[in-house]
Amino acid sequence: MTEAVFQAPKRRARVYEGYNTPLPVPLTAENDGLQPTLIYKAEIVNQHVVVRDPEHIQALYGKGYFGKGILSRSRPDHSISLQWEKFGEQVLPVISLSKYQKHMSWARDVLLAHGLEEEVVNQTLQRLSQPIEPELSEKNGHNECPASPRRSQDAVSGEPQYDALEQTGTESQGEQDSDSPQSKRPRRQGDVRFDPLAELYHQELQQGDKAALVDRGHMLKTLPAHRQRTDMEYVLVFDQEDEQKPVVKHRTEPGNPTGTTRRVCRINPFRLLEYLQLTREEAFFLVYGLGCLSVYNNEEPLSVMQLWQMFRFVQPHFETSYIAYHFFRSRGWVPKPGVKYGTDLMLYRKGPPFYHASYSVVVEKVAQEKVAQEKVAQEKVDQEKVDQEKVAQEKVAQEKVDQEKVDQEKVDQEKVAQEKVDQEKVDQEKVDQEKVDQEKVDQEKVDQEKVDQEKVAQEKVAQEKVAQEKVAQEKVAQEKVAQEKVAQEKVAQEKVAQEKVDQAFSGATLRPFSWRTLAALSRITGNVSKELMLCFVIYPSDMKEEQLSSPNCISDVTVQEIILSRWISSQERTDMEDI
Amino acid sequence: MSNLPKTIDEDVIENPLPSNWILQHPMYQYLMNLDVGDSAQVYAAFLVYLDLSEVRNWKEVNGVGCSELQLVLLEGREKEGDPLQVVLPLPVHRGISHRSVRSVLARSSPMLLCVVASDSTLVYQRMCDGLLTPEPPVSIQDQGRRQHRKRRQQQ
Amino acid sequence: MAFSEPNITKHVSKEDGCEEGIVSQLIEISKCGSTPLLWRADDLKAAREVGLVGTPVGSLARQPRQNIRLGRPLELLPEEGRLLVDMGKAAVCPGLDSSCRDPKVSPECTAVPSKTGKQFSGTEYLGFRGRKMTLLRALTEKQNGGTRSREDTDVEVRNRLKALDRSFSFPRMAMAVQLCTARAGLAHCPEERQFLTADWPLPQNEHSESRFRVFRDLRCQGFYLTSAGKFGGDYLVYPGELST
Amino acid sequence: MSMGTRTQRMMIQGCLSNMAEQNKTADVKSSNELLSPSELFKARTRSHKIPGRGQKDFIPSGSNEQEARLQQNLEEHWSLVLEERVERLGNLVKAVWIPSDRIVELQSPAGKFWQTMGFSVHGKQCLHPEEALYLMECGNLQVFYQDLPLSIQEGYERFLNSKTMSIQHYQVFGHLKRLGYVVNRFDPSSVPSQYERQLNIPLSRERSGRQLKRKRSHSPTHRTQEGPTTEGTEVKDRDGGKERMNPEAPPDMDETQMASQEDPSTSAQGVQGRSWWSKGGTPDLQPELPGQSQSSGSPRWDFRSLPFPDLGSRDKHRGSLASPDPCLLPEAVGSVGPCDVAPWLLRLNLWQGRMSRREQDQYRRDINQDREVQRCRNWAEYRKLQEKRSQLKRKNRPAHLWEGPVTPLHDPAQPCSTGELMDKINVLKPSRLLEGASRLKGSDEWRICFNVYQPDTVAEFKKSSPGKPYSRMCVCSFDGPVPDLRTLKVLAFQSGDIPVTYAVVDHGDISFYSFKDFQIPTDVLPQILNDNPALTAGLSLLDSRVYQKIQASGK
Repeated sequence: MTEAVFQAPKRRARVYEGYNTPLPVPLTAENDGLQPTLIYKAEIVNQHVVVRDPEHIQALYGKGYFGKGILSRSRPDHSISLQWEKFGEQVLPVISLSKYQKHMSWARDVLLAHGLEEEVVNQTLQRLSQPIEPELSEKNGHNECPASPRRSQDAVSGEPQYDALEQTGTESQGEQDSDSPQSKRPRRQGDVRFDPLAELYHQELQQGDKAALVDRGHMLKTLPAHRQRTDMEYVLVFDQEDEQKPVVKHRTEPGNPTGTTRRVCRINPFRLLEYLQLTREEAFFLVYGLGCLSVYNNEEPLSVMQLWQMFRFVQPHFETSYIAYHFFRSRGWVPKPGVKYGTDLMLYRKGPPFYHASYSVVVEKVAQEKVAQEKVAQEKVDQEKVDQEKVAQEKVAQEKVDQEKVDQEKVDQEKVAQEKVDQEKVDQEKVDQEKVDQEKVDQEKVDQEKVDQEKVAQEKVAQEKVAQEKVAQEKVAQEKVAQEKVAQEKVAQEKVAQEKVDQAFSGATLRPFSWRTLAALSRITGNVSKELMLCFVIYPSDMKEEQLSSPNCISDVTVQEIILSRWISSQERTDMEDI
Repeated sequence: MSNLPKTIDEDVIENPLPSNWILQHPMYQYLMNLDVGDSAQVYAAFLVYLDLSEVRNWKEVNGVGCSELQLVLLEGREKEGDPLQVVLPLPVHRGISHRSVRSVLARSSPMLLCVVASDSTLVYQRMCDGLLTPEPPVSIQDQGRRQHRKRRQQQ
Repeated sequence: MAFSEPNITKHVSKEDGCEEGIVSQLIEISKCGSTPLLWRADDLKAAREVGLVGTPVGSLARQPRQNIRLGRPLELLPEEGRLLVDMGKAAVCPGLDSSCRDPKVSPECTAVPSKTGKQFSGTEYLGFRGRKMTLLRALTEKQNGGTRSREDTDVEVRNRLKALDRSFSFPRMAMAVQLCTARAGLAHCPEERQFLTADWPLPQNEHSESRFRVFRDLRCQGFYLTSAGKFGGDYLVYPGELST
Repeated sequence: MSMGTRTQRMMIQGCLSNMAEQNKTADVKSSNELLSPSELFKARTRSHKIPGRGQKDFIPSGSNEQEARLQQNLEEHWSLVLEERVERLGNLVKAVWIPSDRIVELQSPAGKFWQTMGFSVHGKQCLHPEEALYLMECGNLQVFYQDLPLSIQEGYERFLNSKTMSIQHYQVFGHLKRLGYVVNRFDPSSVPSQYERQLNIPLSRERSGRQLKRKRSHSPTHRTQEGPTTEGTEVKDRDGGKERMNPEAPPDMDETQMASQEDPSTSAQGVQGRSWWSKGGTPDLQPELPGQSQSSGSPRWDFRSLPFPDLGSRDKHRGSLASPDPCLLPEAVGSVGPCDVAPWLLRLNLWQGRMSRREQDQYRRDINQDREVQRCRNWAEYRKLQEKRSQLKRKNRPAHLWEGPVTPLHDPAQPCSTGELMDKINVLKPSRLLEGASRLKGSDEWRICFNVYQPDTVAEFKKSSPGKPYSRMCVCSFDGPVPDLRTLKVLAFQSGDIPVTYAVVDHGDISFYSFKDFQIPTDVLPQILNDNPALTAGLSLLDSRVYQKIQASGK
């Protein structure tokens, strides 16, 4: 058998979240017509699709793993600091003074950009930078959340999350979002920093009921409506004199913020909220495939067509990469961008938290086999012929019918006339009896009318006959012309088809492929224990630009998957290569 | 709590969001006003800026317009006192000519090339003028250990 | 002292003689199709001395049925061949494709049977001597050994020695025969000389030209290079001499 | 050294009486490729061991120790490379090169190699040039041309040309031969035509069954369930039969199928393509005819129509099933007794997932608690309510998505099951490699060159009935183009049910790649996911077991 065998996806050793639903749309039973459906909102920011609403972000990422947090490695879970400490009854992020000052200068720039006077700006900032007392912040803020044991642990270990470029930079075998030390731990959930829903179930967390974490999406629905997103973010800022001291010192005394180091609670003057950025393929799939996303451009929602055209304009070969994306989504897989591994897509079963990516996919575009097209064309021509003949026959039949109708009408008219006459006769008799004097005159009139009617009817019939013949002749002529045209077209098509036969399925359109690139891809893919898949998007040869201008064209496209693998001719040889 | 009768879905749709901070961010404004035609590249540069400055906590990160290449470059220090590094942010669909790479390398070598995918995934690559000897492969470093393990397995 | 076939030297013309100094060092690149190959062990070493590694592609004489280590011929990258020729260190001998002439048997070739004949008789002699030596050694050992039944064994061994002297015949089928790897040296085949070219005969295009330039540049910097197709690159670059 | 002296030296070396002098010249230059008798004699008894290679250094350290090791390595290398082939005359088969026919004709009886190489013409034993060259390199064959023995070099030069085969082809041939594979030329006419394939007439030679246990090595086929041998074919036939029988053969049903049967509304099975849970871990083994795509993909089994006892049900555990109606059974079977289901129940996963209260709340949302529903007095009213609700939703759906010429494939306001949703968005058809392949014309650029048989089949190998090759080789160059889809189709079709491997030669270094047809399975958990979390949990467990199974079968 020459077919590649499906290799079971590799489960991650530790999974800290439950599998939710595969896609961010309501499914039966879950939402049985009780609530209005949630249409997520995204907007175009500089040709990219960005989701800003935190709930939408959580839903889109949590159900199907769409998008990436612009400040995170994958899951949108950025927080301003790794270090959180108790402040009064709250736990607040700790940031350095320089960071605070940086944010302050941004705020300043923003205010200045709004055309405010320097002095006004200074006053505003002055007010904004006032230290906050614990009670005050509690009253106004929404960071109130008793520390979960987990979080205080973090505060103790305070492990640096990002070691410069080590994680993404010179790249090793890291997975998109799973290899950072942070994501290896379950702490994201139930933690306000990462999860705005934490306050709802931190108690359960303490009880150790991890199963409760399973359905984030559901939690979303029960989120209190009063929760605001415009609230202030409070941060603990190092005092100037403490700035220089080694950070380690703070970590050793997490429970004693009032010790040698002093932190001041302030409002974060420029808050960076985590946004979710979708690939265009993801965005279009959510819009077109699932109907659950509205993409706004300058406050205007875009139609499916507008979005398609915009993406096609902005991104080369968007239709091809979208087709590949849609294909794998429609088979239940989660495709994510494959830039890291030099390919177009990585395919995950269920989602990155559960399984390692199974396939690294290279998308290619080819024109369909022309021979088949030729056949189709031939069939079309044949069909047309048949149709024409049918039409012709029908016409003839119609004409016959028409003729018969005409005849019938004539007969009918005569009959009617006769009946009329009869009726009239009867009437006349009545009238005769009543108005004898009028009789003769009436009779003449009636006779005259009768004659006139007959004449008119006959003329009409004659005219119609002539007209019909004419029409019939013209039709015949037209058919002849049409047939000739068809014949000519057929010849032309055959020629084209013949020419195209040799190009069928040939070539690589999207990238210059060489054995070297394939070898490199195969090696990279093999080194991270994935399989290399070539995904050929096959367009019918006669697909025209105007068809491509609508996403409906994808139903005419077929997709060929090929697994490329390296064969090792002998075991000893690999041993040698290992060394 | 979960049996709260009220659902928020309507609110979610209707609640106006605070305005997009990206568009207000001074660095974004600054980069957009540089004389660089490729706005996709400018946006990519901003994402890289955020990553370096906010996530990786680089110091003195700044944008530099490079009009002859129609590119925005970023400069910054990994840590205070480290040498200035040049980062070339590149949207994934944009190609780059050898000439441009040379021109950037002339400013600083090694430089960082940062490929930006359309979902803001960043992949950094270090580029050097000339040859850079790679780190010894792991297989060599711990070969002794591995062979030892092998032997133990055979026993 | 036997120059049994002095006529061979006749074929080395005066002209050739003038170039002797260069010619003797010339590496002979033999082409099989468009693939440059080195056959003579000397040429392999000479190429290595200028830092060109190549890839051995033939079965190893000592143990032919394995792939771990291969032997002659050594396949050169086109760049390696071209660099050798450009350096004036090599000349190219075009392969005998079917389109080429089928060369007449050169006088050199006729020498081969007689040489193998000599090889044969030489081996025979060595075989004989070897056997005799063994017996003699046995004899002396025994003589030195003990006194017991010395007479008997002595006589026996002596008889065998005598028989050996009389009638030694090395079985022909047990004879060792050399299967030459390289065609006998350049000098023996003067007719071929005229086909040697100083130019690199492979067609050049932009790609191969840039490959060559990169190759030459790196080699000149002292790096050792091998082909890196399976890794997806053009060359593997080694910082120093490879330990094969 | 001048040429003259070199020539002289050669002659001197050929001379028995000048052995002493030979040593002297050898010092000067060691290009003594024609061995002296003493060397020949010595070579008879030389070791056949290859010195092992030491550990590679990563970077030159400049240390003396490293230098010395390197030097020693090189010397060892040269001594190996320099060695000449010396064979006993008795072990050599003599042959003659016949350029006009491009064959080598044996002059003395063939050796062991005859089992896997060579062919007979008019009662003469002949070898193809590549076979002869390989045997020459192995020291088994001495080929004469014009009464003179050919050196290996001359062999390369004469045997490898555009009319026979390129050196790249020979390198691949030699590489595989040295590893012990049986390699012979591929003859396109030996592959059954499409017509023959459709008739599905087993080739007579494939019937000569050899039940071999083959070691599974890394190979283009080792992951597939069938090997090239007859054993493989038989497996296939059996499996094919099994699949046909499956619907009425309860024991063959997998747990997963049973489990998913619990919800008759599951439509996951209706999704195009393959679903791994629906096959019970058996990869698709049905040979596919070109042009006949499986993509129309009607589900193999429709669970709704399977009148099957629901063994997975937890409520009613029946001990046994009544005997089937005799009229449903073949005559020969007669009557069948009641079936004890206990062993089958053991094979089912009846694990009941535990639910937290939250989950229970979430999933057991009772329709009856809906106030509007409560107000309904009968089904008609309930349905009217439902209709009203969905209309309301339809009215409320965003105009920019629903009022253009193109509308979304799915309306989230009309919830449906996962399977139904997948069906809706499943608008792209998969293509198979052999689709339309028969109509494509082959090209000269891409040809299959060799049939390759596994090394461990050598003992049983018969040239007259070689059986199914393990793989077929297409030789190409690293500098050449990559096969495009068209080429993949043409060669896959040409090779029939034998995988094609592409041997890519990079200046003497060979890598092998295979491009295999594939269809990613559809990964949709059945709808029950949303109805019954307990079952879902059970299913995902099952799921992983199915995987293990697939994996095990692939090993």
